[in-house]
Amino acid sequence: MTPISLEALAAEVPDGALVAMPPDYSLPASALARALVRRGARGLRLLGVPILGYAADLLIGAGCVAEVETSAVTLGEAGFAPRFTAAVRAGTLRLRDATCPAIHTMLQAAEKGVPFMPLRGLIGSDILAHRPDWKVAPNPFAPPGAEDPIVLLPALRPDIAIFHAAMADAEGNVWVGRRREIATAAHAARRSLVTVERVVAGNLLEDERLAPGVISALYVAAVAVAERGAWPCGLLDAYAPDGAHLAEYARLARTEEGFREYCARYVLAGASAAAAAA
Amino acid sequence: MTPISLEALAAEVPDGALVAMPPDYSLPASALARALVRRGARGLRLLGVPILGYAADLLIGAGCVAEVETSAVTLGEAGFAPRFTAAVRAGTLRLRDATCPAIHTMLQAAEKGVPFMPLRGLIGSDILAHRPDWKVAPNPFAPPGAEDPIVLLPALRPDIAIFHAAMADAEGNVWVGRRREIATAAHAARRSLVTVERVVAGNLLEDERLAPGVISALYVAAVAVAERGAWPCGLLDAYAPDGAHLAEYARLARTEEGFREYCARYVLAGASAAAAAA
Amino acid sequence: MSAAAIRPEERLAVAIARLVLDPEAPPARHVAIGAASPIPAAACFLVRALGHPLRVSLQQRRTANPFSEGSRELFDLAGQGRIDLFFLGGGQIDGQANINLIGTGEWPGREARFPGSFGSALMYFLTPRTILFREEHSPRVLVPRVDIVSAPGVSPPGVYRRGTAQALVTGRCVFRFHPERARFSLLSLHPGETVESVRAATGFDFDIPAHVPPTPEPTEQELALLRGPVRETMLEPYPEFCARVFDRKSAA
Amino acid sequence: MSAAAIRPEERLAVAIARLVLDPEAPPARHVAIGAASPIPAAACFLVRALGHPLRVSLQQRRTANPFSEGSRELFDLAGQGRIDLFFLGGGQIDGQANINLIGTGEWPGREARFPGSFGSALMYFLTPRTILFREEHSPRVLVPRVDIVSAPGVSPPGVYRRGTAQALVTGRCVFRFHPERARFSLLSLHPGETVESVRAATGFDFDIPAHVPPTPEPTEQELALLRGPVRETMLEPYPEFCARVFDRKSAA
Repeated sequence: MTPISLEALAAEVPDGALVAMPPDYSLPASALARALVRRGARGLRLLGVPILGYAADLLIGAGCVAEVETSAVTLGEAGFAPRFTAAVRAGTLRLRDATCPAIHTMLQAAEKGVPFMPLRGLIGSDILAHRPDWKVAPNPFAPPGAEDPIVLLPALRPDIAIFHAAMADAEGNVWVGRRREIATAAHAARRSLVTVERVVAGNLLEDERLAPGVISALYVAAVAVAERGAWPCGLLDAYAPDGAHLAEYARLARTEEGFREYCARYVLAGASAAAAAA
Repeated sequence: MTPISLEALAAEVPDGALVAMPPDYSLPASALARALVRRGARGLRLLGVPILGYAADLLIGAGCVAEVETSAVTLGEAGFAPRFTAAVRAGTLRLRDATCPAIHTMLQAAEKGVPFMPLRGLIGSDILAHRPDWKVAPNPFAPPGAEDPIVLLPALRPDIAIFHAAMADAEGNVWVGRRREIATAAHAARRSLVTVERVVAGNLLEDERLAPGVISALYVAAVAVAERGAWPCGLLDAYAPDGAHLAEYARLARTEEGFREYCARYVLAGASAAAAAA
Repeated sequence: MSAAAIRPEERLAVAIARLVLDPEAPPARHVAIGAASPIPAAACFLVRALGHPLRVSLQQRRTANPFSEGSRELFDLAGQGRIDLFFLGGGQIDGQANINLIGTGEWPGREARFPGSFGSALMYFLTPRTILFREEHSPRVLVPRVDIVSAPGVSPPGVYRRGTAQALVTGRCVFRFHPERARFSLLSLHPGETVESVRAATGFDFDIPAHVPPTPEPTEQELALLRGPVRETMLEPYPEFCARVFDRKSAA
Repeated sequence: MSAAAIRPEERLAVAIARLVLDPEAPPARHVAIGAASPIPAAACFLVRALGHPLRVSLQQRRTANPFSEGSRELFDLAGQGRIDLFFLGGGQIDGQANINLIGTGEWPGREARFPGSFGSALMYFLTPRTILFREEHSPRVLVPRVDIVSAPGVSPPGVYRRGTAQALVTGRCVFRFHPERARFSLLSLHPGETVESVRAATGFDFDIPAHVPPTPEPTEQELALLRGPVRETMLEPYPEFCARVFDRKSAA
């Protein structure tokens, strides 16, 4: 599998797609999110696996997003996600609140190709009350006479999973380490678009030490190299988050004007650089 | 976590326990199975994850087993499992046939703490007809008017999972590499008893390269060192199966007498060695 | 440092540690703690430093975290019954121990939006014990009825639930929760607080025993442990907290 | 070696390769193959060597296997619709394409017990195409009705099923399967076989077209590929098969 450019990878995400993406502490596709802003993506439906952060807030602020399904949106230490918060208050975002294990469960159902899976908890929560697509049914394995209502969650198959991995190999296998929930998202999604720090020779699946952290090329539609592609978030043990930059983002993005300033400086500036490199 | 002796590990498996175990191509606890024969375990209920091989055939032949739940029992290249086959024909074994993905599903349900999970397929199979503990129900997410019956499988929580891992660390974490189904079995089981090739210093979970293949000490009740503990089966890339020995087992175990001869030579002989070492 | 005045965070950590060790509560062998909970983490590390066996799993560490199944392992562990104790907070918490992590005003937080529910709608049901913790103790946070229920404090009979809140710890006091009557009672008052000051700062109604003791002061031993081994353990996962509370920065 | 007579295994591999490439069948981009299936594996590697893009995943290799989720990934892939073609055999196979991997006589195989069903009861339903393969073609194996159904050949309307058998390849002939009438028809005869010899060796009834062609002989190109690049690819996963069929041993 030959890597394509970051801008070409962004072009593989059609407007309106249901896009699964990881939060800041996981394998965030920050560079790809900036490329999506540059390409002017519209109507994206974001799915947090299981929550969202910087990349989602950026896409929301740039007007790329119609809908968000997530268990939270947060910048972690840098505080609330300002563009998300503003959009919710303005009512300009369709928002489907979930709870982390529900998202894991819906993706695992899609991974297994079953139409639904049950989950404990949730009964009596307003999350459930606002999810007409979730059902409550009696547990069919409850002892006779017992009530035991349980929530049934439908399989959720994202159109695309995007994430930033530590490496890809020549076959298109990518290494995500212990972030197995991202492997599940890749399995559940129709296609995965992956940025990586670097491409290594050989086949990662033939190295027994590395294989457990691999997502097979079977699931990967395209790969682009994006060095420090998780920045300003961190990546596994490769680099730490850039807390100062995230704080700057959080401060600027408090207002529309500040957000535009941020984009001009850190997102759109990348366009000419990318064009020059292409 | 201080490793205990192999015989002490075998003593941790009570008679009558529901014991999940891997097949020959996975992480078979062959040395522990031999120790269980030596300790004269009785009434074990074996669960194949998702099938069984040499270790199970040995335990069946030695009279340690009351019941088997599995999707197959086979010695692979060495052919059918002779003591299992003989026990089924003699009717001395309670046997619950399953299909591989059903066992994975029942263990995943236990791993997630949900009472059941659905699975496609199976309808019209005699496997389903002989499983009164499995149910068929309409898919609650089917379009209105559609039939869409689907099988519901109950969570299956083994008392004990036994397997042979490549290494343990000082904390009791064990490394199983890409055999994630064994991680699931360990998560689903109440306790895991693990033999390992060796104990390494430090904490495997703090090494990002190795962590994806680790089962946390959270799930591990006890560890024993058993060098070449999978023998005569192979272990990952550490050593290949001993095909000649498996063929010898398959040949000898065709008869009761031959099986007794095998045990005298290869299983019970270990007792004096173990006693001498203790 | 040893002669320094007791900081409020130290007091809270000790108060939580005593709840963790409450002999009347179900046993706590394994506690999981979120990334944003340094005070509960300090409390649990203190319990360990006091010699009690307690496994402490910190979530969401980017590296060297205790999980190998990614972020779903925490919830699977809870499902398996392998997490005995969890901590939850809330943008709002009400007198029935309902928590709101979603927002105020109309759904889904048109007045003020919080980040979201995270895993609370599962964890609150499946963990035998939850300690609610929120430093801000004001009528804005402790409300008669949460605007939005992220996770309910109690559940009707027949709904599968392994536990409820054990207590609510705030910057002013400790409340004990009584699931059978879905009400809090005042357990102890932090220094400077009275029943009246707590009542004035609390939006919900709660029970007041005849005698409400002060929250016990940290002992010398507890303080020494907090400022010694606990601080060392906290340094890597919670560097900013350590810098602020313990005047101690990581060398890294 | 190139002048060597065509071996039966080579003939079968070529016959299967042509079924894989059948333009009337749903497209095969990804095929999964069990450990005990060297001839289907050779067929699929031949299809690749002929220049057709086909991903071939071999299960149950102890090392360097294509899966990173353990043995459940194969079934999950099938569930996701990412496996287009699978091979199944059977201790018994009947005229409705029911397969029996469990045993003969009373449940669960009191007369003769086979190893068991493996994943057949899922894979047969979720794979768009299954090629049934069994070298032994005798009334003992090809029966009017299997004693025990591991997986049914067809399913009633309303039961979720993505595909059925495409064909049954034996040591004597190739049958095509017609799911709409749940019957096999004779597609081609291997050298030395006649309609009558096949009928005599088959326990089930099947349709016989007016003209039954011989199974096409392997071409020079196919033989050269089988004995060249396919053999090299097969050497590591199927050493014993290569030694027997290709007179070639691994250096290891």
